[in-house]
Amino acid sequence: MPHIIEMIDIIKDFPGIRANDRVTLQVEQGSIHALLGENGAGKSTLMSILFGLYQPDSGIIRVRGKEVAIHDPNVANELGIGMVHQHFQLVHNFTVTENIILGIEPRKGLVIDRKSAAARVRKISELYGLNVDPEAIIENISVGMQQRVEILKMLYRDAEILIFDEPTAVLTPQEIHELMHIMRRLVQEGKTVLLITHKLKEIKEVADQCTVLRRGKYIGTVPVAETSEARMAEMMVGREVNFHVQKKPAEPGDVLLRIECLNVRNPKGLLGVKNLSLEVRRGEILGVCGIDGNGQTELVQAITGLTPVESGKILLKGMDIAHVSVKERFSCGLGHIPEDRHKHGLVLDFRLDENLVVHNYNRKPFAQGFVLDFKSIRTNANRLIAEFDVRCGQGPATPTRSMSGGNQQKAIVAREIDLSPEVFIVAQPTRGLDVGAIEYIHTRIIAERDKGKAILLLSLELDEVLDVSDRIAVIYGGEIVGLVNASETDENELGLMMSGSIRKAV
Amino acid sequence: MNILVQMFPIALAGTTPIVIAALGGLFSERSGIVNIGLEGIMMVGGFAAASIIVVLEPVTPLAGWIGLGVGILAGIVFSMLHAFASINLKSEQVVSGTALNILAGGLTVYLCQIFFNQQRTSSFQTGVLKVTVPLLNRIPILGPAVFTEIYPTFYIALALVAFTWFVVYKTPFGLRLRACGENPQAAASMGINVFWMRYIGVGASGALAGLAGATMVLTQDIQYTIGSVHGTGFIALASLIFGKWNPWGVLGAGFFFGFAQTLSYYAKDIPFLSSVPTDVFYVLPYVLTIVALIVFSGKSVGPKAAGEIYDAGKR
Amino acid sequence: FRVGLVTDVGGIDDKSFNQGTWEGIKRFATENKLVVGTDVKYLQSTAEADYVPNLSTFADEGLDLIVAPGFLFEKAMGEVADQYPTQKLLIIDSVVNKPNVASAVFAEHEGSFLVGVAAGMQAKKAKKNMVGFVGGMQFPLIEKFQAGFEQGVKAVDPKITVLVDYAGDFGNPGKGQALAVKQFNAGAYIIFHAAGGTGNGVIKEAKERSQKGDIRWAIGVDKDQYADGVYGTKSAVLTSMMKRVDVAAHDVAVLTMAGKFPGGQVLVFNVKNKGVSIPATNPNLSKDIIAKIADYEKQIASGKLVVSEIPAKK
Amino acid sequence: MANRNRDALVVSLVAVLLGFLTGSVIILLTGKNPIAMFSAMIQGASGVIIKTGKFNPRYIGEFVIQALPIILTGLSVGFAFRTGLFNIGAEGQFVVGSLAAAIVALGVKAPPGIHVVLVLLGAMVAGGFWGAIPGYLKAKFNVHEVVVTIMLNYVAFFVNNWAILDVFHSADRVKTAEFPVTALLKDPMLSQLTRGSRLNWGFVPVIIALIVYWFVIEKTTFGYSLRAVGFNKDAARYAGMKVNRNVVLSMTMAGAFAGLAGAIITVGTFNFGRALPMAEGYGFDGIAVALVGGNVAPGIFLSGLLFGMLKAAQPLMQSQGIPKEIAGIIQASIVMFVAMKHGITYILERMRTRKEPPKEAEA
Ligand SMILES: Nc1ncnc2c1ncn2[C@@H]1O[C@H](COP(=O)(O)OP(=O)(O)OP(=O)(O)O)[C@@H](O)[C@H]1O
Ligand SMILES: Nc1ncnc2c1ncn2[C@@H]1O[C@H](COP(=O)(O)OP(=O)(O)OP(=O)(O)O)[C@@H](O)[C@H]1O
Ligand SMILES: [Mg+2]
Ligand SMILES: [Mg+2]
Repeated sequence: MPHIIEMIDIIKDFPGIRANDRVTLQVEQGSIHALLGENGAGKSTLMSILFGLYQPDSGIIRVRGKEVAIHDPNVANELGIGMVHQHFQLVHNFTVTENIILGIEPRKGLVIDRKSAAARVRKISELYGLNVDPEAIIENISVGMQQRVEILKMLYRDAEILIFDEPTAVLTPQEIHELMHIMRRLVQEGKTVLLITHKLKEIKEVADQCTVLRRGKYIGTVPVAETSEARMAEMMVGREVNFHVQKKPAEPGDVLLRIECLNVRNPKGLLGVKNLSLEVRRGEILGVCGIDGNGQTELVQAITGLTPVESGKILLKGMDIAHVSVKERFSCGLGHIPEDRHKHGLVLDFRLDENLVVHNYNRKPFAQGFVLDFKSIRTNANRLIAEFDVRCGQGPATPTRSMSGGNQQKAIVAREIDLSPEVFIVAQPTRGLDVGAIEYIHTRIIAERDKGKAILLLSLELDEVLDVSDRIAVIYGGEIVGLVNASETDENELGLMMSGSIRKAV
Repeated sequence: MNILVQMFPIALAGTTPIVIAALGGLFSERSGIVNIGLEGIMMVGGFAAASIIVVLEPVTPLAGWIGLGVGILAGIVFSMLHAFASINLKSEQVVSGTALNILAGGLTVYLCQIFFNQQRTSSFQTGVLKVTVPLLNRIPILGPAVFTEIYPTFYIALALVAFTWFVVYKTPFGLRLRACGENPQAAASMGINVFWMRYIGVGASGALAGLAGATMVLTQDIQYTIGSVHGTGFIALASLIFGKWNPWGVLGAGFFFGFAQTLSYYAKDIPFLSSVPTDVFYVLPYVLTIVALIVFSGKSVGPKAAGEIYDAGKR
Repeated sequence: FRVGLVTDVGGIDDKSFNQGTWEGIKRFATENKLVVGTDVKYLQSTAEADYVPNLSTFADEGLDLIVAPGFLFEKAMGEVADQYPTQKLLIIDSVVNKPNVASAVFAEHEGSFLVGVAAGMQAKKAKKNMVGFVGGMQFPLIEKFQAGFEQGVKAVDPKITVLVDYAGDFGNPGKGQALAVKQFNAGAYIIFHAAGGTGNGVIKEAKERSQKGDIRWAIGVDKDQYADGVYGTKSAVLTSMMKRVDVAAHDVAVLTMAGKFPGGQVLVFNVKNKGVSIPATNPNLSKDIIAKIADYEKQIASGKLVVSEIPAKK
Repeated sequence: MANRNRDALVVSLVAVLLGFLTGSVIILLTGKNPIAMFSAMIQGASGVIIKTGKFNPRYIGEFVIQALPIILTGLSVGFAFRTGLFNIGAEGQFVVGSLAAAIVALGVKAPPGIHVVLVLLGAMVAGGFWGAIPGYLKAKFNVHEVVVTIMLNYVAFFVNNWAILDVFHSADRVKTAEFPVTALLKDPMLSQLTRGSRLNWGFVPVIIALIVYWFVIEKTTFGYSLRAVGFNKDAARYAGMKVNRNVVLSMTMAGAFAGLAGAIITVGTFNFGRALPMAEGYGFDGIAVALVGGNVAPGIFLSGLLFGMLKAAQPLMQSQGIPKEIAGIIQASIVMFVAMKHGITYILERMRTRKEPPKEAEA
């Protein structure tokens, strides 16, 4: 089969770092081609080059056999290349249709022809089973929906080559399943898909070929059907990787976190969490799984004090913290890995070392009285960087904004685990991380459990919940509809509960 | 009631430059560039209009209109400094806007010295005159309030409000403009030329602020002086925010301010207010605006990316 | 012989006392073949805090006379006079009791009385019985204008109403125009402004109405503002209350050059010595009005008529 | 990192030079000699008269007097900026501070040394209060601080004029009676030292303010949390910082700096309270000073001195026939070139990366 895309010997430098170092990528027409690599390996950069967002410093790009210079996304569009970015490129207060037609608006006279645009969007959406409401405002729809809007944007432009940058990182199992289905369908229609993902299972499931990058360098391209997951992981990390977390059975102690009849309103003013009750014990990990938008965010934010509680109690070691300040909650022994790393997790304009002390900047040893001690702040950063393998160009002084998303996440996880809180709320801890990093973080979370901490883990990643948790609570429509032991359930049962089909409690 | 009707034309005269300049700010900020240089652009527009009208008045009866046009052109030219600095050179937009404000004072007076040998322009004769709209002025109440002896620039302002609304919310251009102000990366990924859109946004703000400055000088003054604009650009900036970056909101905010100001002129003639010291009325428009902001407070809805430096490489 | 002028923030073409003073100094320069820019020059201030350094800069240069118009200079003058005891200084509009300071003050109320007479008579001719006054900020100096004007109007006919508004601001033409609209709408036929830049708006409104056939008048202040009111072949500025600061500056310069610097003296410029007056030519005033004004001038000069500085309480 | 700091400094200097260059070109264009401008500036800042070689320390004194208030308003604007707030209201806070200084100076009797401190504190409290209003409204009602501060500038202006004209009610009404000497920063010794300039002890509170600013922002936990709020409110809230309280406190501090500037003018440069015929622009100068100074204390100090020098040189320039507008044009050009700093740095950086091949990814 002919190569529809050939990127040969691509080099791309950023200040202080070579993101792509003579990378070669050859993609066959009508295939699904996966791109695998650790965080910061240069996958997004390579795809941004293909999409015309960055210019390579050297190298050749051929599309359909013809050498091209893609100096901006317009050229990419003309070549039939479309991209779903990792961070969605959507205007939050526009409607779905407006986002899709942006740049190629159909018009009636001088005016945008919204009606026919919406009709066309609806038609394409139905054709591919995307089920998107063309009139909805982006900020009101779920992340999964937003991703479909991104896909629609490409389809609306008749893109032939579709690039997905970590599309499944934010999706629920069902959504992932549907997305895989959509991809296959796209390929059947003659389109070509480029897929960046850290999830080997997904690659196994849909991809034909897989190209592996490591630290900016090209490692190789393998046919997926003939390559084991372990082999691919090894290519990527450069060593063997453990997929299954090793852990001892839990030894639950007394209840550290007890939630009683909690009600929380979501930003739309409706009850996002309804009459919810939960208990987390010392020495156990309680996983919460559910389809995105079923109250997980409200639950976490209510416990951590970012959203006011409508009614109900949150008892931390017996004390009701439902109405105390965030600060007090932290000092009572609560810890939190937030799900949105850019919004809550980091001050992107701070240096890395500053970001690593956001909770205890005003305590010893980082402050003497009200004066900061920069030396110990730096020492702290160096320690965490080494311990958690945070990859950053300039050490403690790295501008946080310039770090790759995966490494930003590692920094947050490092900071929070290092606090070793007694009650630890962990939301999407490994979103966007490579398997090596995931392995490490899981180990650390379990180590916390073994130290006798109570851990509440919220993840959209069913595998993660199943692997790491001791007990699993399923949330649906703001209520807990199931509570099972992790060892006694499986993906199927959880999936049924998550869709509200069955209820179960042990 | 009678007093209220009388207050209208005065309020509208005050409202007009505020609304026009604020619409300018709207275009700029909707494209993602904060423009606190409105005041400076207004000064330049006012200066240019006054200068040209002094020359043309003896020649043509259209001098007033030409003056407004020249104000627009001067505003555009001057605003290009801001555009170049903040778009090409990725300046902090507040900084380069501030530079415009400082520069305008020095520049206009300096040019006056060159052209007119004094620190102000010569005085012109007519400027722009008020009009009375035939027939419509006979409508009870509304006639005397908004169709009798009103500056045509007010109707221009009204038309501009409607025009702005149409352009920004109905046309492809508007959609793209707003996309650049909300999420330039997204816009760029859709092949929109963010740089170009922002140039247009800033240019439009220059045109409108220039027009606003010209309006002020040609309707309220007899020449351009360094004090001709006296902070109206900042009031316009406030109206833009108060009006929530929406053309109709801007109209409402501008009108609110103009009316509060006018109320302060009339307060001492209104029986139940006449015992209050005059000084209280001087602060009335400003205090009322703050109160109104509190009453209508809510979540802020400014363009999300306005003020952020756009760099194609940054996410 | 060198003369320096320090202006307030207004600058030398403010159509008011800065400009007047500068014109007086320039006339003195021409008469004595002095070079403008080196022998006679000026410094414009940006804020009140600049007054002292600006005066001192000239004093350091050793100018023979330094002039500062405006009562805001009072304190600064006093300080600099102490600092440079041999420096000859002239303050206009205020009194500084130092041996090296000459003070020139004006009887604005008397001049305003004269334009009040003009306003009253012009209004009566047109069968109108209302006129107006727009002041900048309300403090005693400006109230002198108001007081004199009101007395002049009432001298013509006590039944004529005088509307009074203060803008609270010397630099806001929009406010001036708005107040003019208000007063004209209320029936005022003529408005006298003592409001600096704010007064520009008053003149604009008078011009605009007159141009459309609804004849209204403005009366200028400090200098002859006839030219500012010109529309076509006419002017909407009826007359102006001239404060001859140019005479004050000129005369003191002449005296100083002659070695007769009036240090420590207070020179009063009033109707009697033509220090306040209406312009020499008044195309808009009819003969009888001019005659009547001349008549009042005599009465005031002779002391037969005393004009009060303080507005009557309403 | 060191590289970066050096770059920033170089770029700022380049901006300043370009500003002066622009000014010189304009002077040349009007047929005047730019040398006169530079000699005026040198004289204005150092007191040395180039032509004659004479030295007059009065100019140094007046130069300092010009720089002090705008350094303070610069600190005011800068402080708010660091918390992500735009304080256009330094002007009003300055005016309110002036008024409060006059009230305390005339209304309170206290022994020397203490009285003047009370005056300064009073002005800081008043300015702080005036700044706290927009801060509070922002925190409580999410009202945009830019609008509120603009409005409060006008309110301050009219309140001040009302108080001076109608409440103090002195003879000419536009200024209050003279203050007792106990309330003044003036000192005959300093004045004599600088041959009769108005130099006064005002530089002491300014230096303290600079140190406090630097220390609070860069070194303290409070400064850390202010900066965090400035960059990312949500993250600050997540970390348990009191965002709203910080907004109010930051605006209060900003107002206090500007209020202090008002006091220094009122009891240092003057010795009476004043009605203002029009806004004097100290607050707006502060915006330029803060921006050119990069919102850091040493930067604000230097840019305050720079603009102070431009102001101090104005009479000398005018006396040489150079219009005072030139100073404004130079000031604007400097601000503009500083604004273009990113552009300049960017160009520098591009040139550098072209030259040096980048190092290995994770060196
Ligand atoms: N615009 C940029 N400026 C500076 N450095 C950059 C830029 N973009 C990427 N980098 C650096 O280049 C490297 C590769 O980044 P890239 O985003 O391509 O990684 P990735 O493989 O997509 O990682 P992840 O799995 O975390 O998404 C990283 O070290 C990153 O810090
Ligand atoms: N201002 C900046 N300076 C330097 N590098 C930047 C800057 N902004 C973004 N980058 C780089 O751009 C790259 C792409 O950004 P993006 O956030 O998509 O990274 P990512 O690693 O793919 O993120 P994630 O997987 O967490 O979503 C990142 O690697 C980051 O290092
Ligand atoms: Mg990536
Ligand atoms: Mg990633």
